Amino acid sequence: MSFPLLTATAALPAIGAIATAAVPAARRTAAKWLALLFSLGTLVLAAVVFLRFEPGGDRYQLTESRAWIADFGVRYELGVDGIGVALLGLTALLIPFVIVAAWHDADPLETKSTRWRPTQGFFALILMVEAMVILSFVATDVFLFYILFEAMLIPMYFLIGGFGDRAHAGSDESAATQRSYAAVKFLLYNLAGGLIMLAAVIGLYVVAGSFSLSEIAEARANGSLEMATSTERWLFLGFFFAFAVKAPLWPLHTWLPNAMGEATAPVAVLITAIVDKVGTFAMLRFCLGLFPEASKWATPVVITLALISIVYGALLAVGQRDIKRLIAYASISHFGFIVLGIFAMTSQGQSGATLYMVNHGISTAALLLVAGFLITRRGSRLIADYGGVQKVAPVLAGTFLIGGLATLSLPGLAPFVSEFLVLVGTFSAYPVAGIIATSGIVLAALYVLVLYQRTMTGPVQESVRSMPDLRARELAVAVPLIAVLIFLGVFPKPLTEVVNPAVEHTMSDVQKKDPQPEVEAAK
Amino acid sequence: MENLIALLVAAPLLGAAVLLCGGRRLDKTGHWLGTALAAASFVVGLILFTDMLGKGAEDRALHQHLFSWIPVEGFQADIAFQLDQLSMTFVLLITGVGTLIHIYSIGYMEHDERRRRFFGYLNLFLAAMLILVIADNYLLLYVGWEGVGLASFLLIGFWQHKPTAATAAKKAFLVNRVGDMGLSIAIMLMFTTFGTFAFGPVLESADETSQGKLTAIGLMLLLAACGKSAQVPLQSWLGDAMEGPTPVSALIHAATMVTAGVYLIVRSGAIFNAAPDAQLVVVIVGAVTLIFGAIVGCAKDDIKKALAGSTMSQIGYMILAAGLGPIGYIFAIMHLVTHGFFKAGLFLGAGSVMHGMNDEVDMRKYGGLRKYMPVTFITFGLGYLAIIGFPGLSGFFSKDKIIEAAFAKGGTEGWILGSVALLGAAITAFYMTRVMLMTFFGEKRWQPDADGHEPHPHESPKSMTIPMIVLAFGSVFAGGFFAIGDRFVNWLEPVTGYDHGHSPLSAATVTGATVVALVIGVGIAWGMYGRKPVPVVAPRGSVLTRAARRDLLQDDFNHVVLVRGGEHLTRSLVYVDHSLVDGVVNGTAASVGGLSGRMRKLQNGYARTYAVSMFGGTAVVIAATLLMRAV
Amino acid sequence: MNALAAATTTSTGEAVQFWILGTVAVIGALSTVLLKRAVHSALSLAGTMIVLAVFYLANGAYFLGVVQIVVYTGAIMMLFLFVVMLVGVTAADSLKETLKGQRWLAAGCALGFGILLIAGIGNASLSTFNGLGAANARHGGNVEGLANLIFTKYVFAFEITGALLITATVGAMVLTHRERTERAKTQRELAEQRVREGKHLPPLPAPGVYARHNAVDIPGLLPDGTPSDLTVMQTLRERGQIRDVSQKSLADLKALEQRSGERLGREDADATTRGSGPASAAENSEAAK
Amino acid sequence: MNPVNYLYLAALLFAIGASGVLIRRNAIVVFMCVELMLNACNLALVTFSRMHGDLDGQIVAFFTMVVAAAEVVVGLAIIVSLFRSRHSASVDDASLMKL
Repeated sequence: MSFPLLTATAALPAIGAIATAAVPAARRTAAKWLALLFSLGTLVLAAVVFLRFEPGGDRYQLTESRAWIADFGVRYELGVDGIGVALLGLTALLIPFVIVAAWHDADPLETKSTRWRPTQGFFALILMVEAMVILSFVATDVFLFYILFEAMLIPMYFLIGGFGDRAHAGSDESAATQRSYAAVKFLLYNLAGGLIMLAAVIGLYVVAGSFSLSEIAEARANGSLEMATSTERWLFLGFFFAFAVKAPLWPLHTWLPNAMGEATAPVAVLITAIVDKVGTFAMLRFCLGLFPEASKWATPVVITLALISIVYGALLAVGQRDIKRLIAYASISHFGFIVLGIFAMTSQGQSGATLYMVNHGISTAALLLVAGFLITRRGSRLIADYGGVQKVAPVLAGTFLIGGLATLSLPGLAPFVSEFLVLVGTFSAYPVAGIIATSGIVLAALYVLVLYQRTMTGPVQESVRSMPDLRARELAVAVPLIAVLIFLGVFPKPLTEVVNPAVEHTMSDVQKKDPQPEVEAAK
Repeated sequence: MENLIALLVAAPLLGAAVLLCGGRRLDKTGHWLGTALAAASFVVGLILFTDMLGKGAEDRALHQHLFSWIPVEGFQADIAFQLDQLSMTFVLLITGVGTLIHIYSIGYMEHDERRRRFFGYLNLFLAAMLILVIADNYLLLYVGWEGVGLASFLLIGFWQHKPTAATAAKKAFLVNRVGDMGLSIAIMLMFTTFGTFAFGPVLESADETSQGKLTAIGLMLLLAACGKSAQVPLQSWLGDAMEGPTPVSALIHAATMVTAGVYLIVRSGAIFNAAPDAQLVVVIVGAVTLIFGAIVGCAKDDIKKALAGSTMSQIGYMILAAGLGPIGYIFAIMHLVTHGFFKAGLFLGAGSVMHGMNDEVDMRKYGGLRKYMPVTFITFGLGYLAIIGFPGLSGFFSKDKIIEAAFAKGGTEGWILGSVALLGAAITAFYMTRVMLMTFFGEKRWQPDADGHEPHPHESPKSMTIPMIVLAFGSVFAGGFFAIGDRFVNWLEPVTGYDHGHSPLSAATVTGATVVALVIGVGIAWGMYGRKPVPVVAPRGSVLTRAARRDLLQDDFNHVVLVRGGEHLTRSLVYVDHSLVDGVVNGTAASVGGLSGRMRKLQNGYARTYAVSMFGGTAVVIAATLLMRAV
Repeated sequence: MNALAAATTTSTGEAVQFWILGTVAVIGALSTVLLKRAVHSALSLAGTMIVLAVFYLANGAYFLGVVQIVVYTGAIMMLFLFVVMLVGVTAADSLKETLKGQRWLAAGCALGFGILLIAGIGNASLSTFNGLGAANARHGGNVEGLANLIFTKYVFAFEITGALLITATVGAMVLTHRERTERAKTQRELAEQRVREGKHLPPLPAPGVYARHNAVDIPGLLPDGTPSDLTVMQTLRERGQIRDVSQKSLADLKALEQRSGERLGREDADATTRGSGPASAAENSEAAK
Repeated sequence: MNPVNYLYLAALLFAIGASGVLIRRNAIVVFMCVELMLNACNLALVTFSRMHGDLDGQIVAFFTMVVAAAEVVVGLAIIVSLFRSRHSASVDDASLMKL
């Protein structure tokens, strides 16, 4: 067996987490640099994976397989397809930025440095999440995936509940209460989803006798595995519920605004840009891959929910008074687009959804991290506490605007490509759904511009008058992200190249063909 | 030669990137760089133009394929350019007028500390606008379409510290987004119908599909055009957009960007030709806006807003012409070009006046300025004559042709449209004369402002007057140049097609009627504003006047229905989310908590109680075992 | 006995023995549960255990029968009695139930459980009896047989049981042993402490004083007629074995003394002497009537 | 008579002992009832031993006795120390497990 590249990519941040946690209490800065170093190392490995991946090759590449729990046929099976590669890259790319952006977030305040080595813990938890997310993107064994899907809740719980936003409006105590409320809500929602999924995982094993994606697919292909329609539907629902909580889809979304509002901006990025992607990714790989018939059966409902998410999320974003909650609701709207693209079951929709996951990750990271810099400066999350920032901190305002424009899918920036693909893909299969979803672009403009107008323009508020502009560290976060957004907006080919074959596989899984254009069909 | 096309876009794009990322060290030289790159783009345009003139009419179109943009199964979007006569016309207009306005801005923005950024935005606008007109597919056009929207947003809100400017910028972007939604739906319809959205294949096979689809595509394109070109019902942003610096109003909101809708309709001519229903809607929109804008223009005292109403109205002419089909396409473009000259000139003149009057915009506080600003007076005056269609000047030729084409539409429609166009011409003459009289004639009416500074009207610097002179030159001669010998028709015919049509009235009759309308309009204006002094405080006016001052209550309607309604909707949704969606979840949590509280009482701490439950449990297990064995 | 044990049905003698002793065993068990005083319960239990020992013998388990008597009835029950003494022999438990529904639940559970067991046994096919004759004979007797098994098959369990017993012994010692953490106070120190605290400088009063009784569990009366618990020894106080002289009987007593004093013109002390004895105050007043 | 009757007796004693555990509050009596239950089990074991003609049942009964002895020693020690500290041998008093 060749060098286990995927294991190494996932193991490196895990080792980094342990190493970071072990740094002595007094060497805070060393811990930060160590964490950054490990995340960059992971990025290098991810790049190697990306380069080694051959778009025209097998469906799953760089596979590894070892026996794990032999009695239940659980194997440690890894492998990446194009979608996995794209999301693996996204995760590895974003984590260094998250770490740099969170550089001072976990410094113990001089007055209350009671907690035991918070800095080390914080960065170790981030690396832990990275390791689990990466492994879940490459796991091709359902059980292995399930374990990771659940396990990543633990570090996330501590990141949300333990390291909240210092810039909370209320007193420290009420901040702590709200924070732990948010963390518990996050945990309970996702655990509930995971529990139902566990039932479905066990059910799948009972029916299929295996946890391996490739074995199940093979068995279905050669007809040795026949699933009763109702069984397939129930199993599908079990899986889908968990992913819909994670994604999050209306009406299972309410944990997200709480969690994102209370967590620090980098942790919020971790939630929405990285961890939640596991949900949508899993819909594509597990729901569609394992239960194609049931997926088709559920499509009308899922599409309806996705449309509600899009419009509802956007409308609620307009009504928010808190910057981070606004972005959270915007994310709900965007997740609606992703789910829409997945379940439209057209090549464009699914390619678009995959690109959307990557692009949404980057654009939300850009917007949220800059918003985080803003919030740290003023110490408030309320939109009403800002005004005229553009005048005192033009670079901050500019990067914020670009992040916002990416969020509203301005052509030329990466999210446009994916959003348009999703819309086209949906429209060609379900025209009415496509048109309703298109109204999302108007609403997106509304909430982004309202946010920008209220915070950045107008007369300079007294409280922001002495606000400093972005510092070198913050620029090092914002500028590369924006550069990636522009690059992928103009030249998304490197991504579409790896995604396209994977989408073809998924399309053949669900045995769907793209609708023919009318004119060609007539010929 | 094709390879030069990308250079058209690259030059201003580079300028935008350098100026916006360059930082403070470019503050001193930034404006020169921006202007130079705009001029470079113009020069490239001229080179391509001369090259094009040297070729036969049929093979003038140039194509450049840069790279495959979004290659996805069954979906091909390329970054590819197409430069034909229609695009060429726009390229020259955009880069030409754009360069002039860059030069003008050097003087106009001299005292603004953020001048570098202003030039960066202007360059960004040029790049986006050029992408819009030279794209070879609808998706790339969409990129430019939104790009100019962005530039417009940035420039309207350039003075962001003014809340009105920030609001106006947001409004412009939002209303445009509604239009953009139309464009993207149109593109999606094209994709499902034709499997592609490149101009070539779509327009060639336009008649192979059903009428219904084409009408839908056409209407969606019209929605897009309405948003961008400020046509009813999406016109409300244009008046507010005057919050931006005047060069912006001249370039974006008069000469170029707002005419993108006309370009879109003319470019998609093949689709509209095959969808008469859509065409009918187009002409109705054009005709309504024509009158709407004119009426608004009559009532405004703000010089820029009066001109904005006029722009709306003139674009109404163009849309009207574009809706007439092959009869009108060429004249729509021709009016667009001449309008680009004289309206830009008028705006620059207005800017010059404001520059000399401490940024005062109320025409009632001007008066008699011709003595103080002779150059401005003359160039503004020439632009005025051009727009009202004074015989021999640019506007005369282009507008006259449109009115003629409207009559040539034939039937009742033709008569109605023609009459509306004529009426519009009369109103145009009225409000433009009003502007002219209130600004340059009569007694001086300015007073010291609140700080006690009395304005000292003076002529603007050379950098501002030279562009005005050039544009005035264009306003005077462009129309005649285009019209004589049907130069413009021959130039564009290979792209848009041309159909002379059969007018029920002879050309001479139409011209006569136009002149009569013109005289009537000027006469009424003279009667109202020339013979007697203009009151400094606006009289209350009739119901129509008051409504027109408020943009015919369109904003009030928007406010009540959309803004208020939206606010209520979002607020109630926030409530629903909190108490209903979240409430269900929290309710479940609370009931589980309550149940646990009850259950907790079973754990009373008495060992004997626990023993009973253990014992009972054992009994149940044994009973179950026995039963299982029994069964 | 060997012959009896080997049979599939028992002899009539064993049947008679079973029915008589079985009844005794059940009565003993019931009394264990139902009698108020712990010491009575213990004695009833001992009775039941002896009956069980007889049953072991009847079943051919000679060794166990003897062990049952020696270890259970002899050692364990005596241990119980010791503890009962420690806690208080005479203290009677109130049989009033304090937990709501506990008694009904307990009775229901026990009844149901018993019925279940009996039903289970009744259903099981337990008709064949091998008897212990062969098994006992194999190694030359019951004790030898058991020894053989204990030291071969069950040797590890046996050893571990030894460890358990040692542990239990040590555990019991640890639990009951109270470490003296400081030097015991001398009499002088105690006296000084009492003076410092300023209470009960003189010796505690004796029980029964002024109360017509001199039994140790009857509190003496203070000059105002109220009983004082301080007069009773600490152990009895802690066990709660102070006999109550209720206010009414005190009043009765007072009235009686007054009447007899009037009639006989005697001193109070005589009346006290006459009324002395183990009888309670109430009996006294009844007798006086 | 069938020796199964011994088993019925054992069941009866067990149930009586169990009800005693549940009803009585005095820890010592509760303990006695536990002993009663253990003895009932022993009786059953001995009877089974006889039925099977096998000494293993008696061995188990023997071990039960030994363990019961150990248990009594520790249990009574606990009761004594509990009584010392709380001046009561009632099991209900030790309801500190309640929140």
